[in-house]
Amino acid sequence: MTPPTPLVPNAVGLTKRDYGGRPSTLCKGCGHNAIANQIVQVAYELDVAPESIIKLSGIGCSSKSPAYFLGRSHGFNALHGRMPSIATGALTANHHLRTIAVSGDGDSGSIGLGQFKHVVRRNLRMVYLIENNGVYGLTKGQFSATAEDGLELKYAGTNPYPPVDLCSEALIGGAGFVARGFAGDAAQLRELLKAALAFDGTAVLDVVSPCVAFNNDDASQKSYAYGRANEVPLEDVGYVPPREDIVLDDHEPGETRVVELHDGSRLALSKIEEGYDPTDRIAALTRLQEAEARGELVTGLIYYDASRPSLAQELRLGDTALADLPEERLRPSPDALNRVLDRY
Amino acid sequence: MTPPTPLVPNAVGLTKRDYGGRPSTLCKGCGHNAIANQIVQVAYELDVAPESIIKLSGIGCSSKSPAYFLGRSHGFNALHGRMPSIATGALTANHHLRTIAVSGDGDSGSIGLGQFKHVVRRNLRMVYLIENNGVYGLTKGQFSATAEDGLELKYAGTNPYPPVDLCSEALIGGAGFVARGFAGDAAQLRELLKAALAFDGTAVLDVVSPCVAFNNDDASQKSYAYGRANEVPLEDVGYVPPREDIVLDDHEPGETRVVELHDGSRLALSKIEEGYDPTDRIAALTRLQEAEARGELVTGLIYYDASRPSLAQELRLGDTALADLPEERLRPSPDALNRVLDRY
Amino acid sequence: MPESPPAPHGDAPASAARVSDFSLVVSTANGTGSQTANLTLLRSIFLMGVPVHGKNVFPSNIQGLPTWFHIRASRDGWVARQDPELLVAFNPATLHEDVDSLPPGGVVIRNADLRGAPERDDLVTYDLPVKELMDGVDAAPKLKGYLANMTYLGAIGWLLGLPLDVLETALEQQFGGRRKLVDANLPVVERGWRHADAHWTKADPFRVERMDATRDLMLITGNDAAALGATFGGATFAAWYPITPSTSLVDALREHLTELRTDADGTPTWSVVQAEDELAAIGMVLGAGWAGARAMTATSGPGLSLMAEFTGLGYFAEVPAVIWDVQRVGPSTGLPTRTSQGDLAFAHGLGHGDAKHPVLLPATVEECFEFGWKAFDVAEAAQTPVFVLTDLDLGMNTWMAERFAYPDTPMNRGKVLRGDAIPPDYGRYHDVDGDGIAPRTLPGDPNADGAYFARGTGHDADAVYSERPEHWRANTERLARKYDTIRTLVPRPDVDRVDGATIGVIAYGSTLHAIHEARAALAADGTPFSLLRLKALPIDDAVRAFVEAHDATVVVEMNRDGQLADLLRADLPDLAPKLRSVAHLDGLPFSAAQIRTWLTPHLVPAKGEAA
Amino acid sequence: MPESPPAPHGDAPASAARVSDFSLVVSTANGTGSQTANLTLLRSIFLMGVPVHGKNVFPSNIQGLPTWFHIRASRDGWVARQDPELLVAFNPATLHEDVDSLPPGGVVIRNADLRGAPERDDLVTYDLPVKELMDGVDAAPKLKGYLANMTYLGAIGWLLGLPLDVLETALEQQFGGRRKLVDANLPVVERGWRHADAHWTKADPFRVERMDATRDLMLITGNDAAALGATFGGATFAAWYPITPSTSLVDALREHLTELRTDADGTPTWSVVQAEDELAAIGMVLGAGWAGARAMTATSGPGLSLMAEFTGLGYFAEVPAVIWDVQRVGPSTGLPTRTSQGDLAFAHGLGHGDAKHPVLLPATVEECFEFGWKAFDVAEAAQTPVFVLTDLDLGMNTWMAERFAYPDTPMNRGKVLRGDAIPPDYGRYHDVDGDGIAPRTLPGDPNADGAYFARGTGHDADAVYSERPEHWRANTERLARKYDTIRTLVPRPDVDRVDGATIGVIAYGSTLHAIHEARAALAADGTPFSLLRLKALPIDDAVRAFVEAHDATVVVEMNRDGQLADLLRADLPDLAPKLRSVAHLDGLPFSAAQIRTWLTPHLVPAKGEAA
Ligand SMILES: Cc1ncc(C[n+]2csc(CCOP(=O)(O)OP(=O)(O)O)c2C)c(N)n1
Ligand SMILES: Cc1ncc(C[n+]2csc(CCOP(=O)(O)OP(=O)(O)O)c2C)c(N)n1
Ligand code: SF4
Ligand code: SF4
Ligand SMILES: [Mg+2]
Ligand SMILES: [Mg+2]
Repeated sequence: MTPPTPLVPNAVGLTKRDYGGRPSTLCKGCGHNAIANQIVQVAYELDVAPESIIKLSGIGCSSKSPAYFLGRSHGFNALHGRMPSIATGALTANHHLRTIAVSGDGDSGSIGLGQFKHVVRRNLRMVYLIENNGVYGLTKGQFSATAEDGLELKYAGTNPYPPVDLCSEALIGGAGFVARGFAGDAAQLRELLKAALAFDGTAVLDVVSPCVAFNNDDASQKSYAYGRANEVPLEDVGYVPPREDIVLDDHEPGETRVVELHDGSRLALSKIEEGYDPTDRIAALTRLQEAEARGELVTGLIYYDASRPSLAQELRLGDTALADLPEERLRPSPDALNRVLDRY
Repeated sequence: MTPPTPLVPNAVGLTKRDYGGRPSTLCKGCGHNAIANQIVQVAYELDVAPESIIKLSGIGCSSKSPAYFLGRSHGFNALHGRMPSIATGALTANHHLRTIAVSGDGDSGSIGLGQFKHVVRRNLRMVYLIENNGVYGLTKGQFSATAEDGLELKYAGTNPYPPVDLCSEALIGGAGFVARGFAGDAAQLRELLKAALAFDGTAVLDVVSPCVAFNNDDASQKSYAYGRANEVPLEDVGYVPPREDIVLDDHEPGETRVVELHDGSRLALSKIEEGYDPTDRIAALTRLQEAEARGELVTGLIYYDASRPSLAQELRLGDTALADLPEERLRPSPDALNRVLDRY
Repeated sequence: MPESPPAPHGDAPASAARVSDFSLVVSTANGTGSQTANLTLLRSIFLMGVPVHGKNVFPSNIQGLPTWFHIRASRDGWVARQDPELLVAFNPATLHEDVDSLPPGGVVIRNADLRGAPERDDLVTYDLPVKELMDGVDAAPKLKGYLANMTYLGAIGWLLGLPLDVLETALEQQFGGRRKLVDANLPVVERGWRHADAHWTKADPFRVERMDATRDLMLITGNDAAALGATFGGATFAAWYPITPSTSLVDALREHLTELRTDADGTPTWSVVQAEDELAAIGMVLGAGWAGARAMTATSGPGLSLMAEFTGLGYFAEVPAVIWDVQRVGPSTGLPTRTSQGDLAFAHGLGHGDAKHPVLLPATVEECFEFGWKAFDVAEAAQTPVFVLTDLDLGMNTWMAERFAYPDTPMNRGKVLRGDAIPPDYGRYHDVDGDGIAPRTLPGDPNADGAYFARGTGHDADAVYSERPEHWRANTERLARKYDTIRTLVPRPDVDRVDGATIGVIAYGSTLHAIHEARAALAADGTPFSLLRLKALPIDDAVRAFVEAHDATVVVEMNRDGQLADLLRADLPDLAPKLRSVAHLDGLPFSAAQIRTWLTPHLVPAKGEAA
Repeated sequence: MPESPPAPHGDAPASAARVSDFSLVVSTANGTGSQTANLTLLRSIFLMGVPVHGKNVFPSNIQGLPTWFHIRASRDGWVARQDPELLVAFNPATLHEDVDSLPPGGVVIRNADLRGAPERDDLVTYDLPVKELMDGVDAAPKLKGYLANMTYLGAIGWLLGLPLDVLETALEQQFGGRRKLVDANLPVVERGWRHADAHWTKADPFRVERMDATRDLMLITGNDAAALGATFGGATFAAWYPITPSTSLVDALREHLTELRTDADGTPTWSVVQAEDELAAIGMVLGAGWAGARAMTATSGPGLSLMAEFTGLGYFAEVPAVIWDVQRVGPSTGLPTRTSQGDLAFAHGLGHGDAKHPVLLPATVEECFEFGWKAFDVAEAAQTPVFVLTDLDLGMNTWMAERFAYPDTPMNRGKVLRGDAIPPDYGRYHDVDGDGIAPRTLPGDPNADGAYFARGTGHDADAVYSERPEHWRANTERLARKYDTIRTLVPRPDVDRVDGATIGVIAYGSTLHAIHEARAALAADGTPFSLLRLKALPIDDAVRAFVEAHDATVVVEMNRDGQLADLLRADLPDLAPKLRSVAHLDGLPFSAAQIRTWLTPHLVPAKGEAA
């Protein structure tokens, strides 16, 4: 099946433009924009009815991005780190809604780690997409919990703590769908997004999405030391130089590809090989741990298990969404009241 | 070395009674009491100076227990789920203090999961002891996040979610000391406590500690269904029948022992075999996952790695605790002020 | 089968008889299961047609600490806390102070197995040999401790003149009709009764006599009533985190929903989710409210604090939500099992920035029911979080109540546009009616014209992010307008003016009961006052009129700082000099005697009478 | 090396000359790095001895959205926001509205590469061909966008009469003396300057002339001043979570601590921990405060909301802590990059139950420094969390300041007992002095007699858990006593009474500057008023005396609901009718013109003058 061309209406009669949102206010070259574009593309290709989808997010540059896709879908830009609870309520009130939730590594790994873990545990049906850049973009470049141990950034200094690996966290936490993508690998990202949207439970999609504003400049990477007393780079924090999008060219499953980021640092992405069995939980965990030990990031569908019931199933939600119940079904009868009161 | 007898002063001149606290107000037979007793014993045996230790806790029956040991030590009974942050501040202000922190499974696994994970990540030097009973004891028996999937309790109903395994969480989170004990296995618990106290980092000690009040009664276990409309047991929620302490007799490393709890339910504890290598992270993780799949709980020292610097080392704290710095070292001189102001 | 009940004694000293008018306390330890006996006693008095009320003063612990159950029987219908005159002394730890605290002429029913009660000549003491009585009881050993409480139930029944068949009926009701349970307990009750009958000589004036003052009344807790009200309010979603004293509200909600809102095929038309903490609980409620469900949570002080950020979001993104705060004593963890009205100001202004929330203030279990459904109407009509502030006393204690009135208005779902009704130029925050409340749309609506991105950030009338000063001002001024609209949506105060009274009292919530009682006594003493009972914030003009109409108005409340008094002074600055504050908090419900003491200095004889 | 600077033009129309008295705005997009140019311009005017102030009005985003930098030069020393008359138009997105907003006679310096500015005859327009000017610049391509800002710096320097050597000195100061950086930027500045000199004809009245009004003054932001103050207050521990506009306070704190509080061997005598969120940040601060360190955090609205539960614990367990709230616009996420005074009431009463916290209210950068150290003294003396409420305007903008005065009192570490001074019968909450503040001990003290278990639950004077009503009351009444003691510990208000003025104004914080300016003008118009500037809550008697002394007192503040007015009405109920509220909030700092408009209806001519 070949995907439709953008200006041609898809099966629900919408062109690709109908899946767009407001103009992005993120930095040029920010990985988050690339991801938003792929969401638009995937929604268009999948013939998604915009009104059947909701967009949710926390707070951060990443969490702004739902404003920039699916403008015909409802959405809720919630609080920092607390999107999962909004999701839980919204999707229990209306379990027919499909959800694309966008969060950041600070949003889900730092302030929101608890809610992230608990929503995974409940297996709420949603695509839980983390746009992971290792920093707090919107507050100007502090380390988030996913930053590597020992990473040096010109503004934030040296990160003393080991990174929170959100894929391992999801796995240990009981997620049935755990995948990692890279903002620059559009083809893989689309595949993962499609699979995630089809999953009946929490589909965790950790997407490495470089921040172009708050990574080091290559020239200054090693020379920077914290504080006014030392050298400062030519550009100040208020200047974001023009950047190109990072685009990863096709690489084969099983291959490891090293990407050079804007700051000259390198990222080793190892694409999961064909024939990898994503249904073996312990193997998946081992694979993540081993890659971490080698300083690599595994990309692809890392774990898949559709056997756990979703929260809506656990709660035995019926055909009519709770939010759509009419008054007759919401307010019991006067008789019912009398029957109950007779007991007191 | 044979331990001193309780009434004989130890090396710091204290008898065992000097390590006691106020009378316990927990239920008779509660596992938390057994753990408190072992803390008293260990502190006495280790010749701990009470003033060198602090006791910290969150909120819950478990978190009350520091009132019942080491009455000559300072302590802070903090907020529900937020003890780790109090610990981080206190032990940065005075990094010479040693810490026994007591939490519950609700305290650390539900509301406090985020703080738990983050303190482990920072590797703050403390014994982080979780008195794990799978329920919220103090609020009368709801499931906590560590309750098994499918567990039925007469008051709380059936638990629909998979358990949070705090040992796996600690391991994935970067803890260098991960152990599990059982409140009824005093000998093992003492060994683990001693090792934990000696560890220079966050020593996570997950101790299974049955709640005698809010587990099922064997007679009613299967018959109970939620709600007034159905059968209710003879005793109401306000009645806690007298219980005996559960004591596990000696079992050999490598053995699996099944303990019958007050409610007639069974717990399979497999004690880690001699010769197990606790320094292999991936093996430890695999071991935990496999045991979980078999419905067993591994006890013993599961993982040990002393190589990560503690938070105090990361922060390069000096000889004098921050809290003990005299005014001369706290307030820079008038000259220093002038020098700085000259720059503006 | 129990034998036919023996007749109660009939030889109380007639002279000083205290008929159906006394206060009694049962002193036990927590975890001993005395609650069933206590509630059965309460229910027995109720079955005698005598107005009665019970207050459980219990510790924040599960087993072993002192707990006191107060029962007040009052032929006049007063239900406020009153210092007890009769004591059932079953707790060795508090035996001394319990006995010491009795007034002369008081009565002790003592577990004879306890040692060392103080000797007081001015009390009447009855001994109950509990161990001995339990010796012959045929029950599992671990249940004996629990059953032992039935001995005092029987004995005090004898003492007060409660017929055994009344005790039996009460037991049956207490056990929801399950005869097996009655059969296990009743023999022990009878043992107590018979022991008293055989060994005691009635030497005190306290007794119950049949009346007809409780016909058609119920016995129910405020939390249960609130849950039932919410159920009839169409609650479809609740998220919560356990915390005393709000837990039983959600427990009851689940029960009522299970019974009343399950489809024939077993499908629930509701969900209750136990969240991982209160931040998540209120987040879930807002998510559900945004999606169109009637959503609620219940919490208490610490949980309220944790809900601050999300409540501010609810205010600003304009999402309906109902938050029950069953108040306990704060600040901080405070006294989790004691009552207070300490959260009023904090809840009202919860969240940073200029946030103001409606607060409903039920005073009775009837109002817990009523506000249980009304709160949803206010929340959806105003599209905003609504607090209902009750307290441990009202929420967890057992009160007499009229049968609850079925909701007299259909649900007010507020301004919701659906499908074709959504105009092509729809914008979320367009104040089309000028009342500050803009029509909303719901996610999942097939008409995509209604789509908008809800947010806590500054926005224009189309919900689009905006930092423009004029957008901020327009939006917050509309919110202020909405706040004025809310004044007309919330329950109006109850005003009871007294001719000749120059002093007014304003109060709210569960203190009402002590105030009513004190008021009757003070009026009888020639110092009447008018009473305005506030049922909600924000206030309406009735409050202004009330304060204007009196020389001085005293605001009575159960917190340290006089929070309502402060709020009223801010709202009615021109009248502030006329507002006085009476504020106290120690964890115990007010008694009428306390109210009298506190109010007396403020009162003046009614006009026209001599000073 | 730059050539010797050319002389500035000298041919401005002398008639309407506006010498060293104008407002200018630079309109750019975020992320273009214009901040350096703007601050250098500000500094140049300062170096000319002319009073100057800059306000950055920036978006909550990193790149591409509009940002406006306001610079006001005022020979009279006024620093409040003023509608700009000169515009540097570098942002195509806002070109239209920027130009439209200028008053007649205004000036536009326009990036000539931008298309389609509205034509207005009543403005003077100068074109700057930026692309052309940058063509010959030798710099890495990615730096060119940044350097382009230097062109307008040079050109406007020419226009205002700022000599090139002054610009150079300013650049050098801006770059902290790093010549390499100056050398990279200066040539571009010169290009701008020379272009203007060659192609422009001065046709507007605005210029800067040397004065001597800034000698010995500094330029500094409030956040930096606060951080420096905290450093001299002996801050040893800070925990925080990034949030605008408080982040730069902690950044500066780390810098100052690194420089001033590192031992010779490189060991820091401090720690700053980035927490995982604000709940953890305040928890860490309380942990450190309990252990005896001077501990602080800085946050803004959403973080404040998240600190509610822990602040209540700090109040009740009596733990010193300093919390800077650099206010932004709320409710909710609101406008993260705009200024407000909206958190006053919420911070003051943060936490459920009856909690009340001292709040310090700096109005100037000097006070940010002063309260930076004093806040610790108050917190440790009173053993309680202390808020310092500043705002984005004060915190992030660049202000002139007198050199900060070294602390004039030794540190007040409060009542701390150590070692042998701890009596054997020590109890944590024994109010030995009657001021409500009990001596504390610190963990790690070798004398175990001082050990206690701190808690947020009810406790007796020995910190032992207690549910007894009398313990609760004794403890909370002591806390109320302590609150009265705190009135004497916090900074007193500044009172400036004017003879003949019957109207008083009460204000606090950064609105002071606009009020001062408006006040001078209003006094000149014959409507003077007295001014009380509140520096802290709780208030002391000076406020009462001030309100009593005037016929009416207007409370001016930057929030929607008039929060201080409400607090004062509650605190001074008998005077409430005399208190009026002027409250506005739209995210922008007040201008003197706004204050005049708002105050005028309240003012009356000074006594003795004709009405
Ligand atoms: C409670 C709260 N604390 C702090 C902030 C400030 N804040 C806004 S975004 C952000 C970090 C976002 O980081 P991340 O989630 O990684 O998103 P990114 O910007 O990197 O995409 C922070 C700390 C906030 N909005 N709310
Ligand atoms: C913020 C907050 N929410 C809820 C509570 C009520 N609460 C007290 S203890 C507790 C649960 C304790 O469970 P756990 O940590 O497992 O301890 P246990 O009693 O089982 O030992 C809860 C929910 C509280 N004190 N604070
Ligand atoms: S600051 Fe970083 S994360 Fe934010 S928009 Fe720019 S590049 Fe993206
Ligand atoms: S309720 Fe459970 S956890 Fe609490 S003290 Fe009793 S047995 Fe222990
Ligand atoms: Mg990020
Ligand atoms: Mg537990």
